[in-house]
Amino acid sequence: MDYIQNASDDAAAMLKAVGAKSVQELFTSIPKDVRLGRALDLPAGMTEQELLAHMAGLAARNRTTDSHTSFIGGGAYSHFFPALVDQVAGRGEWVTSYTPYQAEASQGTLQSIFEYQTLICELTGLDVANASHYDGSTAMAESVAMALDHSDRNRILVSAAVNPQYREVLKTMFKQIGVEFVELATFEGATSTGGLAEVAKTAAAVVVQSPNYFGVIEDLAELARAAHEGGAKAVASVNPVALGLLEPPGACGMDIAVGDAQPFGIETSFGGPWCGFIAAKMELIRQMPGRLVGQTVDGKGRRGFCLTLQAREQHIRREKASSNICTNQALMALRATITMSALGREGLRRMATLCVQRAHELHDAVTSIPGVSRPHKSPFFHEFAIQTPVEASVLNERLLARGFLGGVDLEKSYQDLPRGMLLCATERITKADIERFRGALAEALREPR
Amino acid sequence: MDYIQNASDDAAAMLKAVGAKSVQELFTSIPKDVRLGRALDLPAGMTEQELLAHMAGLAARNRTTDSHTSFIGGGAYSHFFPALVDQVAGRGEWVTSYTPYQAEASQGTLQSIFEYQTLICELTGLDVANASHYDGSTAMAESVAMALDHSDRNRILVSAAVNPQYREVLKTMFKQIGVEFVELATFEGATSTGGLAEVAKTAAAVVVQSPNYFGVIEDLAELARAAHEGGAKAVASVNPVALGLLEPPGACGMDIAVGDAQPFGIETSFGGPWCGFIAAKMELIRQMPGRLVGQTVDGKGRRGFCLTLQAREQHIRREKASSNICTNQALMALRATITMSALGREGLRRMATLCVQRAHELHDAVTSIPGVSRPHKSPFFHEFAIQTPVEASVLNERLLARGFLGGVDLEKSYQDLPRGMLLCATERITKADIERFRGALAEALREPR
Amino acid sequence: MIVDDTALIFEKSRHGRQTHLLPEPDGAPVEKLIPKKHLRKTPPNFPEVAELEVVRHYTRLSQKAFSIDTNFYPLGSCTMKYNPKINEKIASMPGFARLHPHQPDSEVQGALQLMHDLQGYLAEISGMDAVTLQPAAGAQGELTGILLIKAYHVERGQTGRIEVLIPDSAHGTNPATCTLAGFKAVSVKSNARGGVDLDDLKKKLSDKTAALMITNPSTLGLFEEQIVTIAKLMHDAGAQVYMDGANMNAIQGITRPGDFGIDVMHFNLHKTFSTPHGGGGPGSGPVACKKHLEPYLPIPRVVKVGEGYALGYARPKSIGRVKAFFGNFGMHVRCYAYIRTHGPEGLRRNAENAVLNANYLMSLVSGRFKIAFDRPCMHEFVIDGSPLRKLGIHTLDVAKRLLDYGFHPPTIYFPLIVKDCLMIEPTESENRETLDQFAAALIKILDEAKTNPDLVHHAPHTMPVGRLDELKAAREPIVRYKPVKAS
Amino acid sequence: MIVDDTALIFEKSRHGRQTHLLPEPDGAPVEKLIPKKHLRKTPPNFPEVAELEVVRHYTRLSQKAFSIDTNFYPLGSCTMKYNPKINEKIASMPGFARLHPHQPDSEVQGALQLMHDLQGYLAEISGMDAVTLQPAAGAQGELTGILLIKAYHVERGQTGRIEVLIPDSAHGTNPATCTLAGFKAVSVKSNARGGVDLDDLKKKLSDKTAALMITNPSTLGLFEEQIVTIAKLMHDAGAQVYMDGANMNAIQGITRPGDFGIDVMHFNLHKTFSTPHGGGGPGSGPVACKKHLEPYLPIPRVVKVGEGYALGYARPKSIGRVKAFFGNFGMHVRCYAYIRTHGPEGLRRNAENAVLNANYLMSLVSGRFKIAFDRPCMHEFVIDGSPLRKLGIHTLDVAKRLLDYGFHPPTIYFPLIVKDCLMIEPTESENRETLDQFAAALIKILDEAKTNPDLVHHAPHTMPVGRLDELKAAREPIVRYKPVKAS
Ligand SMILES: Cc1ncc(COP(=O)(O)O)c(C=O)c1O
Ligand SMILES: Cc1ncc(COP(=O)(O)O)c(C=O)c1O
Repeated sequence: MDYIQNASDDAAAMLKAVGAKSVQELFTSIPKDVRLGRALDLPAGMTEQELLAHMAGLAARNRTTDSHTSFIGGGAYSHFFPALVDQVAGRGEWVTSYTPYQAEASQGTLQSIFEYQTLICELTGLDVANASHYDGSTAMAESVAMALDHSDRNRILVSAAVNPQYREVLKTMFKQIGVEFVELATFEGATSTGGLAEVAKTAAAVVVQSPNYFGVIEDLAELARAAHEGGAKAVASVNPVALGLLEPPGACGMDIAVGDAQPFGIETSFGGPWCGFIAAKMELIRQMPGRLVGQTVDGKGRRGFCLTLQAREQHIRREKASSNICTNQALMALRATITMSALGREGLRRMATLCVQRAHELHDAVTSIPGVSRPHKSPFFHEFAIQTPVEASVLNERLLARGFLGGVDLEKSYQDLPRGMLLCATERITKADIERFRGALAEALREPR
Repeated sequence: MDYIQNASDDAAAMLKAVGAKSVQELFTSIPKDVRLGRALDLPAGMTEQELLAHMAGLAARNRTTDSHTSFIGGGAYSHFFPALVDQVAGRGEWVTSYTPYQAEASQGTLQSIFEYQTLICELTGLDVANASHYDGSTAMAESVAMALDHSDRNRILVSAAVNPQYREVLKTMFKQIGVEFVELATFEGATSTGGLAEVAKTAAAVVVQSPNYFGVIEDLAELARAAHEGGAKAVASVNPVALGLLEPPGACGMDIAVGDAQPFGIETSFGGPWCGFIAAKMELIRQMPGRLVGQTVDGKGRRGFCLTLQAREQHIRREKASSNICTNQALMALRATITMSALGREGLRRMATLCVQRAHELHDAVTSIPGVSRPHKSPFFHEFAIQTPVEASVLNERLLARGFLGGVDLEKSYQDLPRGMLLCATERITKADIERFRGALAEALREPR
Repeated sequence: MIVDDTALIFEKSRHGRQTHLLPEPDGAPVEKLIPKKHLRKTPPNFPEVAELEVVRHYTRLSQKAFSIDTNFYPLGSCTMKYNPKINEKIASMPGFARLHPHQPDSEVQGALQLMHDLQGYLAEISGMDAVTLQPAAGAQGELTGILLIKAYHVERGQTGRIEVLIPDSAHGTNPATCTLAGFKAVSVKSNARGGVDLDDLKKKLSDKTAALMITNPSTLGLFEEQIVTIAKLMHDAGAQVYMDGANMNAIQGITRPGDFGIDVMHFNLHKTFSTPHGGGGPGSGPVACKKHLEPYLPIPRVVKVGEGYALGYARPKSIGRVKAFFGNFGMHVRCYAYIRTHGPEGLRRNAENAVLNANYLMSLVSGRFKIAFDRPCMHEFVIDGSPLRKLGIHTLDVAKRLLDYGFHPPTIYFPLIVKDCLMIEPTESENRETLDQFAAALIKILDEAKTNPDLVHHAPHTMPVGRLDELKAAREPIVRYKPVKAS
Repeated sequence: MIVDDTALIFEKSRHGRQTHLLPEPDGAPVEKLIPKKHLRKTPPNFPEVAELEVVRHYTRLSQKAFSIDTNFYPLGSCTMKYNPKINEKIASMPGFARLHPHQPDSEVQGALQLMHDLQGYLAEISGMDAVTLQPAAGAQGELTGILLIKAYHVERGQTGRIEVLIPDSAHGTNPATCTLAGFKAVSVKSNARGGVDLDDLKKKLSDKTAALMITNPSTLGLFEEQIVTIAKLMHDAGAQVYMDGANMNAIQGITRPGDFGIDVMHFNLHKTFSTPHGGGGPGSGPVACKKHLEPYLPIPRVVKVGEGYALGYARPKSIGRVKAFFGNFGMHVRCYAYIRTHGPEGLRRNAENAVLNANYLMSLVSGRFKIAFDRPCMHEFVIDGSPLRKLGIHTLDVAKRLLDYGFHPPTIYFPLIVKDCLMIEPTESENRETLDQFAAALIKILDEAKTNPDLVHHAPHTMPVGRLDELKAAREPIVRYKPVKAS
């Protein structure tokens, strides 16, 4: 099947106009011996009715955060978002347009990006945020590139409590240009600041995360102070919902804040598409990667918006560019923008507050079970680590049978947390869910091998 | 909770401008002794998150034509429709506009209604169709009113094979203005035409349905001929999908065709909202109830559309109106229009053909089971009656347990069809479904009391 | 004009173009299954277009509409309030949308409970004893209510009561309804305050009177102050009082029809309870009545049976079905969700803010426009447009010029008893700035009438078409597309 | 201007206005759970607006956009083909949208099978042996591919190979990618026929060459006729050949990169396989490579384990993750659905009709515009805009004037090697009438340049704003809204 409009008599008339007897004649520039000459070995095409049945079959073989109560976090969070987001962001004009190159014809897209940039600056307490990046991990890589751009040092200090997958991405992106990564240790789940200023003297940047991978709220002000004392840039990866309640990285002195706007109106969708964000102090605007929307005026003095400082981007600087991003996560940034506007000041407060309350109630409930303890004492936002007598992988299977999606297996990334598990609670979790989970976890722990 | 925009300081400023100290002052025209003076006894309001959970709970307590394979017809049909219908007809401009009174500002709505009227005329082979009516049953009542309007006779002949609920609606609408309804008998499931011309002499209209309630294809040409010979109008209630293959009522000589466009892109939705249609010969245009869109031009000769012949309608003729309809089923007519356009000539052929094929395969499969027989010999479209040794209500329960929604209980409306059941198959049914159903039905019939 | 933006879907059709929605039929040829004489000679002239053409065609058409989602839409008597998106999501859940009406009660308990509870909520809001959800819109609700009254009188041998009194400000559906029910509509004058003229009412009230059909608050946007007296008058004369509930938005939670003498009324769910107007429908017109009329209500209605719910048919005196199945269930779902969202406090605040918004907007324009009844209004107010003629413009011109300012015009030329009227209903959904801007536009148009009358006369200027020749459309009705070659 | 249609959501904010989405928090006060020093002093300045304001704001903003659903969008090198609505419905199914990436393999077998089978389909379409779905867009796909090549050379001690040859017609992401990977981009000239200048290639080819990055078909819309020779040249010199697969729409089912000497390539699913461009993203850039580069592919990749599927991590030589988790899964779902819809025949017909449409449109305008390379094109063609200057207009004016005719302009001023160019890619989705109308508009603009140059110079005239002062935006960057009182 296909979506081609022209039928046979259109094709005949067009071939005639082009002066070709058949469409194959238009492919003569392709050397004969590399022509495929056979049909691609793919399953036969399907009509919409057949496709829908087939896809529903695949979907039905997955457990979801709808079919089961989920306490899984670790970088992707199941949050509530209003019904208007799907219906407004799903309009054809948003979904099927492309980058707003022609500003006059894209004021809607450009204004929505300008509003997104403003919301990210408000959350992070910083001065400039770009239009969007692939996700939090690649946004962190770009922040490291910005710091390296600004320094002659070739070492980066990264807290062990930064998301392990983010740290893997940093290694992939920079090992071949000889950048050295040094891990900062943690104490009670928080990055230890002792001696940091000293070692920061050798680094282009100090990279931390708050709340960090263990859900712990870091002392960003102290970490930024120590980094700057050593002459390094301070970068923090943050959770946008937590910034509804926590002191923002900008106010703590951070130079760059990165993260993922996924919690605002974007489905977890098995890992993507999400919405990486990057915010920085104004002095770093020329190093900001990706697209940036600026305000200006037209001939009659009417306010308008356009892509600005494009000289930073790859299509202008080509081999001198410090980032190669072109297509970004625009539609996801729009969903986050509409969700943040719909939540508004009061809704953000409620969401962040409910997360903190449910998570701490969850903590108290699970740690009341003998054998279950939290290995860290530091304050946490909506996520915390526990250790139990049973490996997380085994425990999660037993919990699945009881209608729960358990937590993140910590042991795989942190050998010093054997049988460790990360539990997260958002505003989607009710007190009844927590009560049921306590019973199920206790049962699951008692289940014989 | 509510969706009120103005907050307290807006209200204060507005009260000041209006010169009232409190909003209660604006209700002084309501006599004190009839003021409610207490809160309404309703459950407390809910936020969107709480509402969604509550409604999902209600929805989960219903079996659906998605969760179970359904062979239920009897006036409501589960058909396939493309994904684009929900996404395009769900746009805010379509959903939240009202009747296109200001033509210049509603060319989109008006043009879509003009296209709907055209599609209904093409299907029925008649000259004029209105913008939409509530459903098939009330459209049939309006057609009877049109016939009575055109005749001094006060009797209406209605086939016993017309949808029983439609016939009930006719009695409710016309018994108090002294209209007499006479039932036309059926033979082998089809309306018998013997002596019809004679009895039609006493009637203002002969009302039949094809395919009729037993799924039988009536001889509309003969029925129309007999009606006209008796000087009565001929009215046929028709299924729009069947008209993809069957000779249309207009070509058979019918004066008026009515029915429901529900099969085209409209959910069964437990009985509504659907989309009644009425089409008639041009000579009856002035008697056509409800809204009607006509083509015209603007000052520069550009084509445009507007509501026309409004003098027929209630807001002009008031007590002289023959119909009181104001709000109709516009958004459902739009869904039908988009679905018919998306199916197009080839899609309509395939849908109608698949219905006929699947239904006849279903017929052969079920009648191969001992004790299951079809009481009628006449040709059918996609629905047919069967009789089995077990009452339909009992049988349906047994089939439910096996993942099927069985068929319509005929005995309730037709005493002469004890343990009768109506089975329908549309293009949503696969050959595998039919095979599974055969096994399930055979088992269900053997199940002990 | 390179791209003809007004082409019909039929004019975009080209032989052989198609979508690929359904598989090629793989069963026996149709000719083998259905006798040839029943088969169509020529297929219906459906368009042959690909999927992008369908999507682009109906997406661009939608952009030519004014809607609540895009514009302030103060259409009097229509209550164009915000239609919550959560209700659309809920109504499209398979657990509601994919129910077949012939499924037995046991399989649809969630739907039946929803209908049962909604019947209760509407009874409580209206102060009535029983409710039917079956009528598909307000007009059908009116007919249902009037048929209840007819059955009530007939059962008591009162077959002589063949007249229904209807205030002259009533909506056209009211008199039309009476005619359909076999009654004679008798118009009753309104007095200077915009209420019912009691003397005229008494004059027309007789033993032939079956009922009074009153709209309260009225289409003049005023609560009938004499309602208690009027109801008593009617009841004393053996007549019933029907209320057109189109304007319930103004009094929900403040006062209840059942408490001020009404025997039976209809709701418009697509007005008071925000179910979307959808370009002209669907709506829903449930009817609520007092105990004495309950026996006549249409069948079926949902009843509680032990812990479960069932469709109740055992009602010998019922007037029967007014519509197949149980009404516009999809609108019952949206209305139920709306009421559960608001609760008692939210509904009352809707009334208060709808009335406050209307009075505030009235105060902004009363300096430059003639307010028909110069006293606090309910949810809407009416402007007497006759003075506009002195400025050389008509109410229609003001309406068309408002389009250029991005506002959908108010209702015009209804109610009939106010000359050249504009009926303005802002609803509680709008904010103060929008009301200020709308008032500023109305006033600007008055100034434009002086400085640049043509601008107003030939408005709208920013729409896809100019003013249309509606006379031509009526004289030479073209009500379907015909392929050029075929005509 | 009564209604300021450009107001930001922040400028519509009023103290105390709000939506009602989440319940009032009912747990312990936050101060009890988190030390005060971590808590924010002032909340972020989020807007305070009600739900109708949010819906109306972002609905009206959407109407100010050109999109495939509303306009012909021939943006060269972007393949703006129809984005099927069924793919949006499928991607939003809870069974795909509500999956958490940390769920164990056993709970997401449907998702893993989809990814596994999609890896296979893309390998078959490209003629390659292995595929990663992890890169989030074409640019990240390029970086992934180049890092594979780097790892390949490093493992063979070829650390001296630090140069990557890139034809001067390549997209900006190609050279940028090389820099990020620590390579030096070396530009290679194009010849008169628009292909690679073999002599210049040979001149620049050395043992320092790690790879050639070639786009085939090129951004000039031409298939590289010498591709086999070039690939042999590169391989003989110990270098690898990377292909930018942005233009696969022209050759899918016709020829395969794996068959004409390519070692590794990226796809743009949002181009060739219709996943929506979404105002600038999200996209997806899977990378396909030959056997010898497979060991270096990012982890994890989906592997078949018996009857089931798993995320495979056991790849010691892998370059590691280029992105958290597994790529833009939502785009994998849409692409999988698109390929299963088309099957082998549909994909080939897409290529044939994309090429036919491009050649037909080229034939309509070749009389009045200078075609950069006057021979049959693939899926797009490039116009040399320099002659326009003689008419006193620039390529930018033509682009802006097209907006007034309802067409989104083609890509302009890229590729750099054609002066003032317009790059036009109609795709297979458009019908003949649209191509005729677009050509007519282009030609009409040329006539207008003669009869009414100002009209063209100051276009667009029908957009919400006129031409914007982009210099001012760069010189005085305002990149966020600041409340007036606060600034
Ligand atoms: C006052 C009044 N009564 C009755 C009606 C008829 O209601 P419906 O349009 O739902 O049939 C309307 C409709 O606009 C109305 O405004
Ligand atoms: C030829 C070419 N290569 C690479 C890219 C970059 O792909 P993406 O935008 O998906 O990162 C593009 C994007 O437009 C392109 O046209």
